[in-house]
Amino acid sequence: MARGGWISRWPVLRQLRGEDGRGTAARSARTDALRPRVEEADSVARSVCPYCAVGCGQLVYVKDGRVTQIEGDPDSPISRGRLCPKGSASKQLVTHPGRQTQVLYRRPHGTEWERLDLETAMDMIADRVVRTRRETWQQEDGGKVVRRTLGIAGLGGATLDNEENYLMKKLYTALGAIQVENQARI
Amino acid sequence: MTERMGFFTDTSVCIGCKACEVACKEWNDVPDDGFVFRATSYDNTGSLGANTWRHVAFIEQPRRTPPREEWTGAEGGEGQDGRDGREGHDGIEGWLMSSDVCKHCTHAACLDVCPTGALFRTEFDTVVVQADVCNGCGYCVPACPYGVIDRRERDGRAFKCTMCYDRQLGGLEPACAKACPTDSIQFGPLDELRVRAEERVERLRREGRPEARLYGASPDDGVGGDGAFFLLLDEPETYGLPPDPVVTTRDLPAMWRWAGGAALSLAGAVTVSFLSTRRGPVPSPAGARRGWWR
Amino acid sequence: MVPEAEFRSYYGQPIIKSPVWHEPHMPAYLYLGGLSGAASMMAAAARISGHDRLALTARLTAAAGATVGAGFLVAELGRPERFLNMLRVFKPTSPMSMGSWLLAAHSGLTALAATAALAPVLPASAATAVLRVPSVAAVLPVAGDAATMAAALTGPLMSTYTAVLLADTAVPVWHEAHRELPFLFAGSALASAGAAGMLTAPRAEAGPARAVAVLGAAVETVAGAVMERRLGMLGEPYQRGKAGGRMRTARALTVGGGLLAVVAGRSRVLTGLCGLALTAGALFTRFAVLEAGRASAADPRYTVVPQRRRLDAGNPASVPAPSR
Amino acid sequence: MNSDCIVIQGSNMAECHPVGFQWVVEARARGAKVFHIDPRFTRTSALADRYLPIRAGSDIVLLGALINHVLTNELDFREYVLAYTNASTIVSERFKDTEELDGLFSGFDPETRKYDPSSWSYEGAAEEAAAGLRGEQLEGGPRHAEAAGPDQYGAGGAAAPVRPPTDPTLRHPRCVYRILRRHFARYTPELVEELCGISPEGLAELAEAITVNSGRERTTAWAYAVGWTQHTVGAQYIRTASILQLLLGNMGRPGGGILALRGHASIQGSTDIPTLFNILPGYLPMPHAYLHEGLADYLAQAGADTGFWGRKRSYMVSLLKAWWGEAATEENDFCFDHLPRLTGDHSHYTTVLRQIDGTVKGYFVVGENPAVGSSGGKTQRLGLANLDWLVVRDLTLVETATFWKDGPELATGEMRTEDIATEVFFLPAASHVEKEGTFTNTQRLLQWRHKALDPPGDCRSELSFYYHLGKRIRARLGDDEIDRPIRELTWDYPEHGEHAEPSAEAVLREINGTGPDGRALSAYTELRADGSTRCGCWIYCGVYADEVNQAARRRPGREQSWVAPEWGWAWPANRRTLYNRASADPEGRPWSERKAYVWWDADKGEWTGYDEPDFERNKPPDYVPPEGALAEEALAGTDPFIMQADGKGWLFAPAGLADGPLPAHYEPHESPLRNPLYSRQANPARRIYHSPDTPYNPPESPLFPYVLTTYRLTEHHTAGSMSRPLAYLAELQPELFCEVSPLLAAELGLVNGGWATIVTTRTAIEARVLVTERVTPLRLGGRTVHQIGLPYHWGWGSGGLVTGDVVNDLLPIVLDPNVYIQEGKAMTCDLRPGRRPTGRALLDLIREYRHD
Repeated sequence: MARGGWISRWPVLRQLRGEDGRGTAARSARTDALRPRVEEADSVARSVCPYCAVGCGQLVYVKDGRVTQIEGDPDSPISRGRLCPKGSASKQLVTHPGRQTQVLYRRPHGTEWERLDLETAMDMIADRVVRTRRETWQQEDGGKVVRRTLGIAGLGGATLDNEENYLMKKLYTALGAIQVENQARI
Repeated sequence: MTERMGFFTDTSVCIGCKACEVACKEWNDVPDDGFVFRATSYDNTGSLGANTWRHVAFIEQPRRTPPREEWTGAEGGEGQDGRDGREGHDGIEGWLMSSDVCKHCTHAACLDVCPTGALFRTEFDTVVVQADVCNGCGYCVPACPYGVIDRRERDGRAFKCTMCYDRQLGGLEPACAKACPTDSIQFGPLDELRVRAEERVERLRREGRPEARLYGASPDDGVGGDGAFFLLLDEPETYGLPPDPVVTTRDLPAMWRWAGGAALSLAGAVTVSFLSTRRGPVPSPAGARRGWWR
Repeated sequence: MVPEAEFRSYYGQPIIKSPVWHEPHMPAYLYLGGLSGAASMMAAAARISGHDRLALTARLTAAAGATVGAGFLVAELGRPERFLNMLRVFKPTSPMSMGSWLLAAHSGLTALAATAALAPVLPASAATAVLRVPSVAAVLPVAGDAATMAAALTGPLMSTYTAVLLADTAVPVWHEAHRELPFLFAGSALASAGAAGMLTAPRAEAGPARAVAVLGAAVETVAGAVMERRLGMLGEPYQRGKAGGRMRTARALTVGGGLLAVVAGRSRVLTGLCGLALTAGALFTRFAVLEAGRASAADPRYTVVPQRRRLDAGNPASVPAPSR
Repeated sequence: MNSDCIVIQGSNMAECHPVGFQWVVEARARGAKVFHIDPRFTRTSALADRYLPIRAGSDIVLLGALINHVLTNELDFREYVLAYTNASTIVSERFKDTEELDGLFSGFDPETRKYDPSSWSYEGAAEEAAAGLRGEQLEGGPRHAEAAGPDQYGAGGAAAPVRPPTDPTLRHPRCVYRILRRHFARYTPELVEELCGISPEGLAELAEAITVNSGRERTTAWAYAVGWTQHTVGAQYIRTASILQLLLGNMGRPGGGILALRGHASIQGSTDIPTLFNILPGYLPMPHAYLHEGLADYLAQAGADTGFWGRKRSYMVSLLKAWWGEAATEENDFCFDHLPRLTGDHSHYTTVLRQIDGTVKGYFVVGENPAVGSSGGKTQRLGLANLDWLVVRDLTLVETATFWKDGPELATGEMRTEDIATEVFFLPAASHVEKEGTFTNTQRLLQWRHKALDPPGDCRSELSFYYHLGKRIRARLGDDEIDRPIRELTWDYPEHGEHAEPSAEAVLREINGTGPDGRALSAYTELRADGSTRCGCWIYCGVYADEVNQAARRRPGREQSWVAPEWGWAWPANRRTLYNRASADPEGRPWSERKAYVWWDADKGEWTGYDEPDFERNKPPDYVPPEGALAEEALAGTDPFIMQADGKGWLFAPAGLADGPLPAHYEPHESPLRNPLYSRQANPARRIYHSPDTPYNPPESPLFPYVLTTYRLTEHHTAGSMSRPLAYLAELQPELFCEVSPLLAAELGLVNGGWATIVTTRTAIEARVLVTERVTPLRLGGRTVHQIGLPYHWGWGSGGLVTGDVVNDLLPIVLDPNVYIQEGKAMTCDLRPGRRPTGRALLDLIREYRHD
């Protein structure tokens, strides 16, 4: 394939040299250099689709700290590399512009969101948990020891990891918060 | 040229999930096609175009009475309660889904008419647009007998399926075929696919689906056969496909002949006009300077 | 026209894509290309026959038509800055590629011819200095005449290749009309050029131009009529709706202009009217053809029914083995 | 995949589990017959051999008729039924059936509207208690099906006897087999036609297919999803299928079983390791204030002592040790008293009402969106608006976080932003590629996800959030008594990365459990009751065997048998098919070569096969338990259902269910029809709420003549926060629509592509109209019943590129008494052309429809 200056690449000349005007002669330098972008990935993580419960395998390609492609993992005996439309849209799920990356705070009766840094937010939440727990602590109910609070409740989605659910249940239970529920019920 | 690669889309196992549409867009960074509720069954992208390189068609077949034996759920009991419950309404006989795509014709009109060489035939015998070359003349758009390629508004260039040319260069199968959950979209050497398709169609017919037929598989058709062909369960036009497409450049020589004739006529007409009015008015002053051939 | 029942489609959606070309760009280019082509032919004939005033205006018309037409063509591109890519490949299978090379040659020739003709009367300025370099000044007239003669070869093709440009598509009413379209355009081009000649040349030399106009009008009218009859059902788009209206207007103007040309005689007013009518007629024809193309592409019936008939008649389309 | 016949009912598998559906397509290619039974002709129906339209909420009638067909024609797999089920077991004479009590079983208390199950027990047995895994494994269904156990069963007693009196001849009038025959006798083809709208021909074809494709040589599989669970009799739907599949001998065998197709990546995991009020990890019940004074008390009542559940003390003690470590000792009951106590129903909807009455002050909502995702959305939003503080963690600004800013109640004037005192924290979450951890899929398979990159900005994983929140809380504690459970909690995990992310593997290892030597355990049988072992979730014990993350195993499928045991890790003990002992005959031989799966190798003296045997590896088929044996020793070599007290598959459930030992057809809470079977219109034990904000549509109301069902589309996910912001998905289904039949459209003057308003007593919403023959008007008892379908993916926010009205706002809050799942699949509604009114006018419209 002709390289070098645009003159020598000029398809008309290449046609005169006998190349096909509808084939090789028409190729641009960019076309000649084309490769699948997954080849340039810095890393590939083996993951699992976050949508339904079939548990299809995913390959997550990362380049320069950005997800460049997510596609099916052919090794998975469950999905054999295939994905449904949602699974196929996973890259957009993690990169779409509508995704929030900042902590937001709405004060009581407030009409707008305010920015808040993560550490402050965490401290404020911890303060509220401790305060509410103390204020609503219930030692007994009808003479029976219950050692709990009905003042704090939690609702979890079913896209959380087992490890996450475990820490949640462990912490809530230790706090005495029993109104812990999950999408599984909904 | 290496082995010719192609798509075989077996619509008899398509579940209309549209994974092909999404996987294609994710890989090729194709923009969305707008958010329009079309009320055409579950199809909201309408047709192939610059922003939709895979398109899933949904055809709801009303039952024709008497129920055709071969169709799923059409026989016996269901036909019964179908009629009972629907008070004359025939109800649903079947729901066809089909993932359409560029046909990568053997004789590709878009490629033939492209004046810049932006469209070219790859070593896989597929037809691809080079976005860095296309100048948006728009000629390929009306040239395609399938209405596949289109010019993208604002961008100004023409786009269509590349059969993931870049992926093929890396030995990967196209995104749509890889994602397809039921293997309705199969990718591979065209010859193998054609054999597989023949077997599949035979089997379906044996199982009582006489309406099963291949579309675009024959090298003898008007485009010399499609690089992406289909197994359909109804007439092509019900899927929005031309029943007997032909590459427009087949008639190009004839066109040039007629155009040549017209050109000569034009020349003749002018000559005649001048001859007929040769004996014109008094010679103009310029008349003194006679033509050099005198 | 087949009954609805026979015809099936996907939610009535078109099967092929409508031409994306805009108005007025494309029709204007079709008109100007034709005008330029016929005009260059006229220029040559006039030059030969000694109608030098007519030759001059025809040269200028040809050059102007080619230049402005090219402008419209570039403006039509989705990426105008890439118009040079038109000369990237030489592609016999692409009328637009052929047309681009043709246009390049034709516009070059007509420009040279026009420059040569204008050189004597151009005001002296830095820009035109080169024309007064003795050596240049010496060969310019000859070169101009040579260019004119050469343009007489490119001209007729300029006027008719655009018909192939349209016909070489999947648009039913264009592709199926590939016999008559060239004559329709040729006639229309003659009429336009004749009209231009009548309007610009002095009465004394306008005779041939008038004849050209009359012949053109006749050819255009006849070709159009024949085309619509032969297309049968596919003729509908040329007769109905927006396109039909334009087609009828074009025909009226052309026929009227043609007749006027015959009787106009020495009347400046009538000649003027006639020239305008023919010009308008030629323009309307191009707009009508484009619109008819759009209409036929938008209705799947015009794509499906002929193909269906072909299949039902048992003779499906086929093509000779790969030309690659 | 190995099935010879697949019945998909209450599931739209092709649309909701497309990639899983590939196996159905393959089975079909191999000749399996596929049925789809659904109110709508869906993309699943399109690929099925046979589609049967059914009225939403009538499935028990159809399944009951199939059972009746099997029993009356004696088509059951008798050898299997006799050996592996409790068909021959004789039931207490105190048991009375619905057929005798007109829709009630014995033991119903009209006051509390609850059952006392004691009279359902086996002959000569004392009352049953709620065993952790009772029925669950069997049903493969919602893993919390025993959820309501502790507060449902009243004072429990000893477990079911391991060897209750039986009559192998099945002649005894009170043996389960006879009870079944009597009970289902009224479920006839005529009834099916009248209630389901399925013709006798359709039923006959189905019955023929499933019986022909069951037995030694063949197996039939049933697949269901929330089309079965979201009913006031949801658990009983699955029970009915279980009974049928047991009779046909399709449980524990390849290509058989009942597949629960679950909708979320780790919905299975979130019930195994529950964020549910009534259970602890591994389905151990949460202690109940009135039932469980101490650990001994708790263990005595927490279910059977025989079968593997008999090891419950070691499971519980190991959990307590995992949580409270050194602080947990024999003396202090291993900190059993650190556990808070239940006093009743603390489930989702009850909690919401507690928000409205002000009991609940603070609320964590993580990766969930109740403001649009739960039934009666308005109630949810009223609850949120009455909180002191709310923490929402998600990828986008979900409606639950923004209700105060743009909720529908603002438009109607029922709320004003300025009046809402709720303090809202929105914390952005890390996506599935920005954290590591395990999902448990619908087949109980744990798969480890490797982290691809760090989360952007303030985004963090829930793991990180709860870990660091816990640390902050511990830092704020005093030294008084009530803080002890947190103070003594084991809460130190290795941190890594700039965000001090806790190690998910360390947490998984804790879940797996460690032995006295501190090394990871490899099987739950290694758990000890003396506190020498620690285990965060006994059923997951083994996932970290040999100190290796077994869930991260990824040996390519093509390099393994079709069971693929080396891909991920399935609980329990990496067994892929539960109770697979049943795939061999009583002598331990495969029922047939074709269906060989797990069998007894006499030479080696162990069970072997393609899968991990779900049985003690060396217990021979002829093992007979000694008297008084406990736990698994009490089960014979022919008892496959090892979690059951008697090792049998329960055709009749002597305990474990809140609404009866057998399924009976009750109409949905909101139905256009009268229940012709009993004077009991709906499930007598169903859970109903009397809240002014969510009234109910009266049954048979002319105001609400149409059956409404809700569902998902392939192109979207739940309430849409993971799909509506994505251009590539939003464009595929851009607007909320309702599916109606041409007949109904013509009646009401609805135009395809136009607008319609759907009304219930809760609210009215608008949707575009999709007129389609796929929705079948049914002829029921001489009248035509129209069904209307609504996908529920839309909401006003979540950063959605497409938005729409909230379908769940239409739904009533009425629950299944076993699992507290709302009835979301069969309601009534009215339908009118045109868009809904806005603002006050909307409230006026609803007032017209409210019957009070």
